[in-house]
Amino acid sequence: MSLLPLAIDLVLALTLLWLAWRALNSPDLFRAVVLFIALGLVLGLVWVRLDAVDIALAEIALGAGVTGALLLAALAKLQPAASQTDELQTAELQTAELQTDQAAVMAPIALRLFIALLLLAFLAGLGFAVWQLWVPAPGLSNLVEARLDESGVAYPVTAVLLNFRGYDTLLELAVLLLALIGVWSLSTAPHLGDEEPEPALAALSRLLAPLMILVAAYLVWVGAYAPGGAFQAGSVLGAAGVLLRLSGWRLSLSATGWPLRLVLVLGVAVFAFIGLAVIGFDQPLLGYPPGWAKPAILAIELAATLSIGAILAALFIGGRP
Amino acid sequence: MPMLLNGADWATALVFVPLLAALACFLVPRAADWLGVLAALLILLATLGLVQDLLSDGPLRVAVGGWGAPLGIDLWADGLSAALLLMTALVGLGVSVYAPGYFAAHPQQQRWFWPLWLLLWTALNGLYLSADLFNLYVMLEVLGLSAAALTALSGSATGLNAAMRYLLVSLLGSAAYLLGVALLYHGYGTVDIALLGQRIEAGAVATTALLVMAAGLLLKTALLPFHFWLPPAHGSAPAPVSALLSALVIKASFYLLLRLWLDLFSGLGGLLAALLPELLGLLGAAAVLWGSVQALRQRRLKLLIAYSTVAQIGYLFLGFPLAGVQAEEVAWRAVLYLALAHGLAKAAMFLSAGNLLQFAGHDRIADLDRAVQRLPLTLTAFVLGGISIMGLPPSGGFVGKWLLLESAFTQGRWGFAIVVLLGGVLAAGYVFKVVGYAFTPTEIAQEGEAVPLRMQWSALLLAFGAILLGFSAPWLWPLLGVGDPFGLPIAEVGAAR
Amino acid sequence: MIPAIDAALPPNAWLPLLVLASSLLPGLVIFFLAEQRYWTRTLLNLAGSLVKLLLVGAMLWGVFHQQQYAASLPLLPGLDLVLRVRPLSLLFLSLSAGLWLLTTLYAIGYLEDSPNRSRFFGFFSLCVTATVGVAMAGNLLTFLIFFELLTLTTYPLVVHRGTEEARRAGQIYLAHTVIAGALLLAGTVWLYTLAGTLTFTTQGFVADLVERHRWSLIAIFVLLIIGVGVKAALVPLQSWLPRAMVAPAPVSALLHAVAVVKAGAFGIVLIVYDVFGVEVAAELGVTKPLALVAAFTILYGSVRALFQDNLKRRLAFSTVSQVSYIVLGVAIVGPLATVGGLVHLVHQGVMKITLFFCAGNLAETLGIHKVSEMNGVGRRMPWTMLAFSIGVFGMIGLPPVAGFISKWYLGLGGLEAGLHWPLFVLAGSSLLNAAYFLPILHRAWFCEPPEAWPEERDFGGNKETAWLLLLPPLVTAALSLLIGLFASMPFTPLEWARLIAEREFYQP
Amino acid sequence: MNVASLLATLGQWAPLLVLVVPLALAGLLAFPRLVGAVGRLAPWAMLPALLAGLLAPQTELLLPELLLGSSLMIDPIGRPFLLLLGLLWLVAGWLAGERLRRRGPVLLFLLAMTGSLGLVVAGNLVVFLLASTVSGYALYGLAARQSGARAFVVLLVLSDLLLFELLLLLVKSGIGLSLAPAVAPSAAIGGSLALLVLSVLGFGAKAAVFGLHLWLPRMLSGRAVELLPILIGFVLAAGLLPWLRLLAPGALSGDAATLLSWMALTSMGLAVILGMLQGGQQALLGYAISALSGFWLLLLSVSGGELGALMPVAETEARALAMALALCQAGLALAALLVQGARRWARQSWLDWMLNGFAVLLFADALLGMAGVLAFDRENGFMIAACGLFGGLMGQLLCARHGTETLQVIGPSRPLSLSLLAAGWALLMAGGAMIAPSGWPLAASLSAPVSAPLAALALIGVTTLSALLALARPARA
Amino acid sequence: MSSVLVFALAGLGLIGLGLYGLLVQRHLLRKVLAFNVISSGIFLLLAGLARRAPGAEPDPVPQAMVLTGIVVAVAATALALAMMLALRSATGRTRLEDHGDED
Repeated sequence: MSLLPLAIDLVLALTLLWLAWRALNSPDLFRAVVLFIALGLVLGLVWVRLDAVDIALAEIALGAGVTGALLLAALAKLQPAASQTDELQTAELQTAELQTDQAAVMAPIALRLFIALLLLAFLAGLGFAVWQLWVPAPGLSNLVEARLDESGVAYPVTAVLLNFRGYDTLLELAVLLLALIGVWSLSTAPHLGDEEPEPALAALSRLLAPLMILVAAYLVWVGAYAPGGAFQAGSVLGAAGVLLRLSGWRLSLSATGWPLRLVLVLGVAVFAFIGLAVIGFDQPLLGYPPGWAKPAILAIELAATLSIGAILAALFIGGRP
Repeated sequence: MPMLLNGADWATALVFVPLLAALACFLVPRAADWLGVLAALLILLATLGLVQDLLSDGPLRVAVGGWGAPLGIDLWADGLSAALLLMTALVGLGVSVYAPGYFAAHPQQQRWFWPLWLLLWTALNGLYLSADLFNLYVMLEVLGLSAAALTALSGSATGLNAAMRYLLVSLLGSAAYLLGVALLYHGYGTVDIALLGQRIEAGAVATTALLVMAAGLLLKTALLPFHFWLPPAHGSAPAPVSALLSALVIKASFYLLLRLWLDLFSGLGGLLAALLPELLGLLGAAAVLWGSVQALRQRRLKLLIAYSTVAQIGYLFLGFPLAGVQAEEVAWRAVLYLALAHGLAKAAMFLSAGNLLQFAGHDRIADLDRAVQRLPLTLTAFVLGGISIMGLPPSGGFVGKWLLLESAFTQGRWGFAIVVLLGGVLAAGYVFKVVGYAFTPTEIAQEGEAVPLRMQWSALLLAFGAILLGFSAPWLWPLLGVGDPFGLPIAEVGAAR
Repeated sequence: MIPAIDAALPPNAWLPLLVLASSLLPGLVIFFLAEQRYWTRTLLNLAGSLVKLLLVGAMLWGVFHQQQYAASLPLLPGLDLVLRVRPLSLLFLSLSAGLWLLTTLYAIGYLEDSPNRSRFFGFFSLCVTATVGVAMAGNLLTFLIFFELLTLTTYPLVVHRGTEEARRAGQIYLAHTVIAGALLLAGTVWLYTLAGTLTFTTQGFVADLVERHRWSLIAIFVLLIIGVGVKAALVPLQSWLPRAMVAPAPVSALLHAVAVVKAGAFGIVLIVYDVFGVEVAAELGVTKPLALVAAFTILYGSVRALFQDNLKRRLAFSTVSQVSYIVLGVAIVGPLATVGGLVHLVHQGVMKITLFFCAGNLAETLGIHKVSEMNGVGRRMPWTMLAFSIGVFGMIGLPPVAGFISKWYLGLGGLEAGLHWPLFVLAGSSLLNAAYFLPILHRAWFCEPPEAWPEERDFGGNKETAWLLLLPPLVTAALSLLIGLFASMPFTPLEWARLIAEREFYQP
Repeated sequence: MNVASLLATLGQWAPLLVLVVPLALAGLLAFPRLVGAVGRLAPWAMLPALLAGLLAPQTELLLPELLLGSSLMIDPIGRPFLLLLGLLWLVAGWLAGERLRRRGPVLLFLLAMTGSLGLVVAGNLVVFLLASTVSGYALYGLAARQSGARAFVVLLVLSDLLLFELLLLLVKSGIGLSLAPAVAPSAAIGGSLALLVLSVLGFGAKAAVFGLHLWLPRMLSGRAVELLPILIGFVLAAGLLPWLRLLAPGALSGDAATLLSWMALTSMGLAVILGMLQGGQQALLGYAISALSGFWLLLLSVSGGELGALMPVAETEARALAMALALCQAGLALAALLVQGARRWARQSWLDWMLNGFAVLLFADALLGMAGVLAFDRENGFMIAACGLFGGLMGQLLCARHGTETLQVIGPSRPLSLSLLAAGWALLMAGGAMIAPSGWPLAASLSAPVSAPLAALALIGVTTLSALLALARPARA
Repeated sequence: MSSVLVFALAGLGLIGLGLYGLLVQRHLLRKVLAFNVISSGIFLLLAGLARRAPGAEPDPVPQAMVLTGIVVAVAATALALAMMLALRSATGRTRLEDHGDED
């Protein structure tokens, strides 16, 4: 067993840990966020290394991409927000805000040591448990293999995701919608200035947007045979939405009413209706009738992609329209 | 009509009705009010259907998608989950009837309350029915997020601060739970509780998983050391929301811990399986005493009720040491009774606190100016709820306290018996402190604004529910026995129905 | 409200429930009546009390002819809410039903134009429902449930005035009764775990447990007696009673003459006779300390009453000592002492309620609260003072009035049990009673009245006071005179107590 | 025929009627308009008692449901007392006059009357206790404003308590409470020391035997004239009658008897000595009564002796009857003296002192009769001492009553002659006691029933004359 | 097979670091970052061990779970950030005010 792959793995693991440590403890917030995005990317590599291509895609698109975007947007809102809301406050208060930010970042030394010790003990326990689990075990892979053809898709992960454990996915979509509702309940969308965006961004977005939409459509289709699927496609679509938003494009006022909400709700609604409709054909809940599995899954995936894209874009914008 | 629908359909309805209602309320906010109430009624009907089905032909196992246990996700409904579902349905109906009245005064909150609350309800019903660990994780996540969002609904500084802390705590809790699920999956190859129950055996993996999951769930159930987030969250949330949080949300994570303990870990044996229940019992006892003393000290009504929740949660954990050794049924049924009674009573108390807040504009206990005479229904609801919290007869709380004492005395655990009694006395202390001030006038008479009858009656009906629970043994007792939830973990595999 | 009772109950089972409902339903309806609906409220109250009186009369007649009245509602598997009417429960039932009617009349007159009357009468009816429930309890669990309900329903009555002082009195009342309730619950559950049943049986149901669980049985007895003793105002636990005098007169009349205090004494009777059985209790050696506590309470209450200037506080302390006569009668092992204790339960109720009614009249009509203000009141309110005097003679234990009969049987019971000290206790307390009651009479009848009474309210014409306020005390005074004079008639309390002792406690 | 049967049933229910009539009158007081009429009728409420005393047959009426099972009776001992009480209440009613117009006093008057009559017709001790409390507290009500009232009420409470204990002990020891002569518990009471002490102290408080007598002199010296006969009636009926019933003559024996007799002798002696020192007329009579109670107790205790024990039952009844008659005569005489003495001392006319003299003679004769009835042999030292002492008191009484009167007529008052006269009288009394038992017919006959009506005539005469004199000379205060 | 162990242990390391960061850091944004690090660590552990399955494809079920987990993490982060911003605009602080029960 050659040493090379082990070495690569070790290097990857160490960079992971180092990036995490730096991200969490760097004094400047912006650098912390950027390091976090880098961590996401390296993690994507690790997933590829572990042959979990699907997860890699999701990790990069969602973990690094969308989360990164959200963090940066939040950071942007934090800095100017400080100046915007309290113009009345004098300058030193702002500096005071920054200084206290640094000084108080760390709890007292003794407490931190104690927590560190506690965590070490906890990790040792976990490590021992993981050590026990090191023995090779097939888990449910061959069971999935055996029932794959009944599931209506060729690729096992999508089969698990949308058929065997479709109930989880339904709820997952609900979580996304819930997060959006939570965000909208907390604040209204910041009023975008209608000054013209720089020409380069406008041109780039006009070029990239259709490409992204195409990639999203392809991802949805390929999900049945290879890594891909609704979530990855959705995140790409979301990214397209973010790009358009940044380049100053806005939905017309009438569209921000119930139509937008319908799109947002579409994914969950379609999945739920199909799940319930099959009961009519005396199938168990979410059990697609034998012939119908493939088209049903496809329909669900399409609807899900659309609503995930819309939700991610809305999440990035922040407040309710 | 019920003849047509069998148990599986009721279970499906229980999860999908609130989900679809949530979507509808999100789509058409103007119609949210009556949609919400309609959904609440349907859910109650579904719960009763399920209960009737369980009573007639035993526990229900539904294979979602028809794939069966190891591969697909199963729904499992037995006495334990049916009882909690019934409580959720009743409290949910009460709060849904109360909410339109309350949010009439806060229109912008009303628009977001309904979708969040119905999603919370979906998560609750899904959690009580699910028999799959990862599915439970997703339910927990939905629950945590919606509860945090609801807490932040009031938009006040303290509300947001509390909601933030609550969100972080619940995220950490579910992350720990997920870690436990990962360990169990890779240790024993399945995430279905029934299968796990058979495959699990004492070892490092099982012990670590138990510890991690227990820590996560204790964090979300706010047992004593981890209770710091509960009082500000429940205290500063809008009244219907704090009622939901106290009565339902913390019960979900407790139910999960109970389910894991009963079906997976109680049979393990070994040092930890003996030590953990004792530890939980001690923490529970400390919670009862510390929570009650804190509640006595409070000067604001909602914080008092929140600390009372911390105390009552302590009662639930007393069940572990008392039932630990011989896995005796009485202690667990006591805990169930206490949980149900607390749910109904605490919801009634928070709703009446909401009424008082809306009436007087403040909830300082000392300045309840002759509230008994000006808000008789609300005070009656508060007192009836208080009676159940104190465990005075004829309430459900009394039956729970009686069974707990019975199991304590049969096993000779004097310490726990004394704690239970002392808890009851302290509870009487703080409930009647409030009632005492409700009788006396303040120096300057305060005029109050009218509180719609709908709000007062919903609080009162919930309180009556807590009292009638005391008389409900003839049909509740057999229900608790369905599927022998408290027996040793030998549930049968995959016999889908 | 009672889902599990099957409709096909024998008629005898409906009577106890109807007795309960006869005060529960009016109470609940009155809660929702508006304040100015005077006549509906009065009608409801009187109808409820009359119906209850008739039902109790019917049951008296039935039980006398060996009828069985029982209704049960399953509460827990193996433990039901049992209402069983036995001669013992009828004794307490007839007392509370009768005096409730009179106290309602009195309360209507007393609270003529005061606020919150619907709330008052609502809780008033609930309080009587709880008392009736305590009387008809068939097992210790039912007794516990109604006992706690009694605490809950009497608290709002004590705090009715809404003053700060009333609130504090309410807090103290609750502190005592809730802690006692907790101890009672502990004792009951512990007993249930040992005995497996809680149903009241004639010679008690713990006889076979004695040799194995001797010390736990003693501990259970102590717990139960303390739990019940607070309401029976035994010495260390009686400080709530005088402070609860802040309540309006009809409340202190009903509470201290009938509902709360008697429920406590009735509880002790049940515990000693129907839970432990008097022989077992004697064998455990717990009756002697109980008798000593009762004796000490008798003397302590009387001595404290000597120094109270406030009339109602003096009567309250007198109640503390008088209730312990019942406990003394129960603690002395013997049929005659039992008869004495049981019959005093009724006699003290009737006599004490007369005194409280008169005290209420004095307070309401002339604004007199202190004994020192009572000079020459006999001339201004002759009929009230006549009733008061009859009540006082009863309290001292002079022959024509009922108190003599119970002291007679208590003394005889003490002698029959070979003890001489109860005689000295009774003699001592009679002396003390005379010492703190006779000066009141002397002051009322033979001293010159002051020029003006503190707050005189005239009730038109030369009427002494409102007839609603005057009638009840006169009726109860006449009643205490009659049940004293004709004590041996068939349906008097004495005969009924003899019947109970012979049927229930001393099977051959 | 039906008249006879009516009379028979009337006779049967007589004892109840005696009590019911005054109670019914008291009941009528509830109606304000009738108060005046009832006030005037009140003195005559004792009429049924008088008739019952004279005509009613000896009956025992059992009332099982009244107060733990009670019974009323008219027996030979009770009959003279009924007459005595009837007369006393009649006189009291007359003397009260205007004071019986307000509702309070009339009610108390009638209650006291019922109580005292109840004492006589009581068939068992429970009814007796009831009657004694009712009469005692009613009397206290009537005399509340007088100086001795407070002491009286304290003693009342104490004596009721002691009687209560006595009754309990009697029931406990199985003796039963009936006072009917045949089954009276005299033997048993003699037996146990506790019962004896309780009965002596219990009834002694009401009989104002020395040591418990403080209230009587002060009560008698009060201004209300009508109280005097009532007090005498109360003392005799509540104090001395029960002793007679419980300690039937000849019942006591052994060391209990000697102890009791010594105690009675000392108390009587002290009463006489203190009586001598009394200034006031009424106070002196108070002590006379106290001495009489002592004398009465002495007779009962001494009469026992070995001789008594063998006495056949019929014999004891006859002697009890004779004793009762003598006591009533003494009572009447004392009442006459009291009523007579109540008026100003100075306005005594010769008619008054003649009447006084006659009353004193009557009293002395009654005492001799009592002593004679018991026919003691001469060696009995107690008897001599008793008679001597009592004689002395009588002498004092004579001098106090009319000695000064005669001296005023003869010349300036000289105390020496007074004491000589008293000593002479004492010797006369002592000699009489010695010779009487030897069957001196006069003593025996004097105590015969015939002398009672004589005393009644004297009393009625005295009261009518004094009322006339009082009316005739209202001017001179 | 060893790569599975390496990455599993790396996952544990991430969890440890994240937990330490969450407990120690007071700024809310940093806490959210720490939370994301923890979830990534757990996913690494969950899907990493999936690779133990012999044959070409790793066990698909944990992968599906991780996918769901990632989406949930994103949703949670979005909500947390929005709440932080709302708290900031309401109180001007980005730190949790841990006063006790203010009365």
